[in-house]
Amino acid sequence: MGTALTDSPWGVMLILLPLAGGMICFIWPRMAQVLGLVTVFSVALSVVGLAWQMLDTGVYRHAVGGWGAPLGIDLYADGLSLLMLLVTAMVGFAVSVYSAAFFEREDATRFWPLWLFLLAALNALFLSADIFNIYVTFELMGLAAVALVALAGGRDALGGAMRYLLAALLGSLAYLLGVALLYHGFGTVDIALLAERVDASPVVWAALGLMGTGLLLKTAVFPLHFWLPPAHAHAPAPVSALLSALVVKASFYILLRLWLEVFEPLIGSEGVHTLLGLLGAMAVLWGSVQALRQTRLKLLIAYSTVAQIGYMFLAFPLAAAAGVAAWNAAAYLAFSHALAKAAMFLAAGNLLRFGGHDRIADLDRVVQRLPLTAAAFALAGVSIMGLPPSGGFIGKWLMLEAALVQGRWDLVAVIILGGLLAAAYIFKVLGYAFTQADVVHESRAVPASMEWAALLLALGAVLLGFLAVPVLSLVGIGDPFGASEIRP
Amino acid sequence: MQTLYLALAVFLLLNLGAGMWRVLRGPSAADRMLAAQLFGTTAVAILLLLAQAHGNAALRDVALLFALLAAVTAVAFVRRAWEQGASDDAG
Amino acid sequence: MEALTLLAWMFDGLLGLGLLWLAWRALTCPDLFRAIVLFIAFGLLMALAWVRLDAPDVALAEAAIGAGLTGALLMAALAKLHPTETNDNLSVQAEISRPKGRLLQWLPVVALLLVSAGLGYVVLSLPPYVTGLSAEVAANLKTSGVDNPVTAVLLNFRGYDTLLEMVVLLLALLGVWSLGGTELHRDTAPGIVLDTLARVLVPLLILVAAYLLWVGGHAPGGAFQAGAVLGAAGVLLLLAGWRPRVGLMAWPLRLMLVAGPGAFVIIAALLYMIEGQLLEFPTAQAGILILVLETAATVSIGLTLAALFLGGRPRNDKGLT
Amino acid sequence: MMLVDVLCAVLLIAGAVFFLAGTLGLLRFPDVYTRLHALTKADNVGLGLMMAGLALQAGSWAVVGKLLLIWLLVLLAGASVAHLVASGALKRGIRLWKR
Amino acid sequence: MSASFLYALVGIGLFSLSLYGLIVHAHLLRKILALNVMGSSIFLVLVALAKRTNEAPPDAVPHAMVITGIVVAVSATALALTLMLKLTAETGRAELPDDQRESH
Repeated sequence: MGTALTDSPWGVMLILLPLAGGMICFIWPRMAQVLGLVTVFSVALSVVGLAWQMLDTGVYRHAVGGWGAPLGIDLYADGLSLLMLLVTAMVGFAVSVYSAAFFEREDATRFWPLWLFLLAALNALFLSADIFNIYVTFELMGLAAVALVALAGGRDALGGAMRYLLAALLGSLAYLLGVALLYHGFGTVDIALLAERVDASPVVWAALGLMGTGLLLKTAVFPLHFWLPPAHAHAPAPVSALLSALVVKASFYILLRLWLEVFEPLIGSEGVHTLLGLLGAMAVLWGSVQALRQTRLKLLIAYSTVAQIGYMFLAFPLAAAAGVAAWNAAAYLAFSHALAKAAMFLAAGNLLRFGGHDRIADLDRVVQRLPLTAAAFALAGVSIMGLPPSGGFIGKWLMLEAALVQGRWDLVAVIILGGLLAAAYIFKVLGYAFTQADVVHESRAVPASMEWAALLLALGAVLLGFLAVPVLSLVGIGDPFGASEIRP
Repeated sequence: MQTLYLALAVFLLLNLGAGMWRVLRGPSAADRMLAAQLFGTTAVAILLLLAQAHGNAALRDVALLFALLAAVTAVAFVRRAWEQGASDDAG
Repeated sequence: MEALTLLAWMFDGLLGLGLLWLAWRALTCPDLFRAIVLFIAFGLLMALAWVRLDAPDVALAEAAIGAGLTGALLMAALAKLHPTETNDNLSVQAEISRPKGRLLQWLPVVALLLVSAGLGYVVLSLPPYVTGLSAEVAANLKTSGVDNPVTAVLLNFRGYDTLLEMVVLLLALLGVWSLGGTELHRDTAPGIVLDTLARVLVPLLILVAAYLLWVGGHAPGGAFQAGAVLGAAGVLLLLAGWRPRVGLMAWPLRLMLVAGPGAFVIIAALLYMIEGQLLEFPTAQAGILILVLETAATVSIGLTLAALFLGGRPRNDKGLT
Repeated sequence: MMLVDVLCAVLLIAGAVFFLAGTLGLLRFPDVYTRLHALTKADNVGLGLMMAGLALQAGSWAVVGKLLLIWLLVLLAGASVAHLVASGALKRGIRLWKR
Repeated sequence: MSASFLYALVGIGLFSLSLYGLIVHAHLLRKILALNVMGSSIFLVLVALAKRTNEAPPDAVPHAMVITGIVVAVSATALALTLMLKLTAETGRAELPDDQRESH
């Protein structure tokens, strides 16, 4: 039993299964939905298998083609990659269940292959240890995500998709120029080998500038967030959930990985963290204020994503002294935000389906008429606001602690202010959900699976508040944040 | 001989640069397309000269591809960008 | 010898200036048709640059995709963008949105000049002579199954990249189809000249694709170049007014479109079971397996590119929409 | 050996002259039809002469064959495109240049 | 300095030019052209610097990367062009719609 679990090729299956599933869906569109659900379920099982294996044997490394770096491409997973894979599997599974009811026949045949390829791209990205291979997974992810946004049709979704495509391509190309410089400077594209070879030379600075800018653009950090609200708000609800929960985290994950390993010699310099921290703080405040000003629910949630991404960037200035604690906080925030935000978008999709609109002012007593969805939104909101006992609370508390220890009162203020603003925009929605609207709307039934998918994700985000110890020990596999800890 | 090949390649490149004027001036789309067609032929000649100069046979394959595909863009122009519009007078 | 180096420098210098000038004009000239023609000329010069840089494989890919297909794609898109444009110049004016004020107008220029200067300095700071990975590639070429180092990297050493990249191509088509494609052209009868041209060129293109596929094992060439040539053959057929039979448009077409990435996934999984590593080719069978993969990839790439040019999703109920 | 080199050089330079003539024609001729005429000169004769020159230096018959194939293809493409453009231009009513 | 650095510098110049074109132009076709030029500029840097092998044949790994990149670029271009056409059909203009506009 133990050997079957630990010997099976879980890591490889995470990539091959969704690729194969996507292709079969493409050949045999009539079976797309069943095949899609089966594939996503098996991917989720494979992640569990991989986690089991890694708890047993530590980090996962696989030399594709048997060549090994620098000639070949390596797959690599440590605790941080595993966390991202787990988040992807959890959100992916819930969204798949939701989508099975959400998409009608014609749209379903379009949705499933695209989503399975997106899943393959995410898994491949989280498993990659090769910066050029990461470029290819970025393009795979970007094209799939853009096509998914455009599924909604209409001028808003198409405009959002176009803006998103241009931003994603520009980000990838800036990243690729950085890859070119690093390869020609150090003769490899393997992250571990680069980490051994880099020094604080002009090439590395230029690569940081280019790759950093490209990744910040893809992560939609203020002021490069302009593409996110239209794309995330106008996509179909399950797609919005996938984009906000997973896709923006993917580029953040790569930024973190490169920061911790490749650009490690530059970490001593004060300017870059300060800049990243400043951008994060601006994002928290700007995103929250914008969210508060929105009159449409999905746009509000999209701006909330801009703000919550900002929180993760506060870890950069704090990590210099707090090290692991700050990174743990960022990882925890990424995890809980993924669950909570996916739940929120799915709930918004339910409300949209129910009332035919997502005008916040006309929510019209959904608490009574759609209680599960309203509960999902409220519970997700608890995590987004950072109230105990939720995953968001743990993440923000860890971040706050790191800031307090270092006496960074400016960041403390930003964290608290961001939480208050989040409370304001979430209570604004909940307030309208309790009150009666002036005009009565036609309402449409919402399938139970769509309500439960949102609720379970939201419950997950809250439950994370009790799981800090096991989750953080899982993240600790292979000591992904160790590099910064040994620094004085 | 090497020198002659390379000198002619430089000459053809200059020639190509001169032809660029027609692309910019037009006046009709056909004129621009014709100039592009001449570029294709010139590029074939340059590639063959370089193949001889570098002693690299693979470059003849590149020239072969140019010769084969030169028509595709031009046909795309004639069939798409051009036949689409109504029969209007030249500008 | 002296004259030779001087001429080589002249050629490279002229080519570099030409590239910069063409890109600048293509991005700033007021009408879009002109911009596209300039971009096609840019592709031609890029192919010459690849030749000068001893990258014949890249030159072949650029010649086939950059000069052939991208030009046709852009041309067709421009025509669909302005179907009512009756002006012979096709001078679709795209106004350059100039920000108000001198300062705002010059700010990006200055910023980009600084970026160029910085990046230029970085490039010049790189060591003048390095070997990169060429020693490793050369040392493992014998066991890779092919003799052309670029093919060895693409299909064997970094075959995983290629697998994902085949999926990117398929995904682009999925995206185009899920957008409902674009309106297809009602082409007029091709006329005898175009018909003859297509009849002569298409078989030749297919032959050349097969030649490039075969030669890729030991000389410049390979699946991508071959696939692109096949794609160009498809584009020419479509331009000549040929449309595939409706019956062929359903699953047989889809099957052939996924043949490349599908073969990759299947072989990757099988090799994992046999050899213990993803895509680890056993030395003895590497050559034949790579040829199988490349053949499937060529067919898929060619069909996908032609389908991307066609744009619309083929329907099997009402024929083509 | 010497003679072959000289002949090759003469052919190559003659070819280059035709290319120059083609470009000059493209620049100087008054309408699209006359410019077509100039262009096809460069295609057919200029490239043909260069091919002949290079064929003299070719090591094998295979190379000569490939050169011939390339030339024929350029001829075919040039002729077809010239025809398509000219008939297209006539159809669109671009007038012939008259002195 | 060798030809390798000359072409690499041309690549850097092209990168900046295309970035300018991408930012300044509103028309989507122009933005797509700019992205294509940008891709080519990066490929030029990759291949040019691979020739620093001093007479020996150049490094094949960047060549393979560029071939991968060219295929990715043509895929993205095809998708972008279709998206542009669809958007133009909806809005009547081949430009990005104004942000933040309330619909319905």
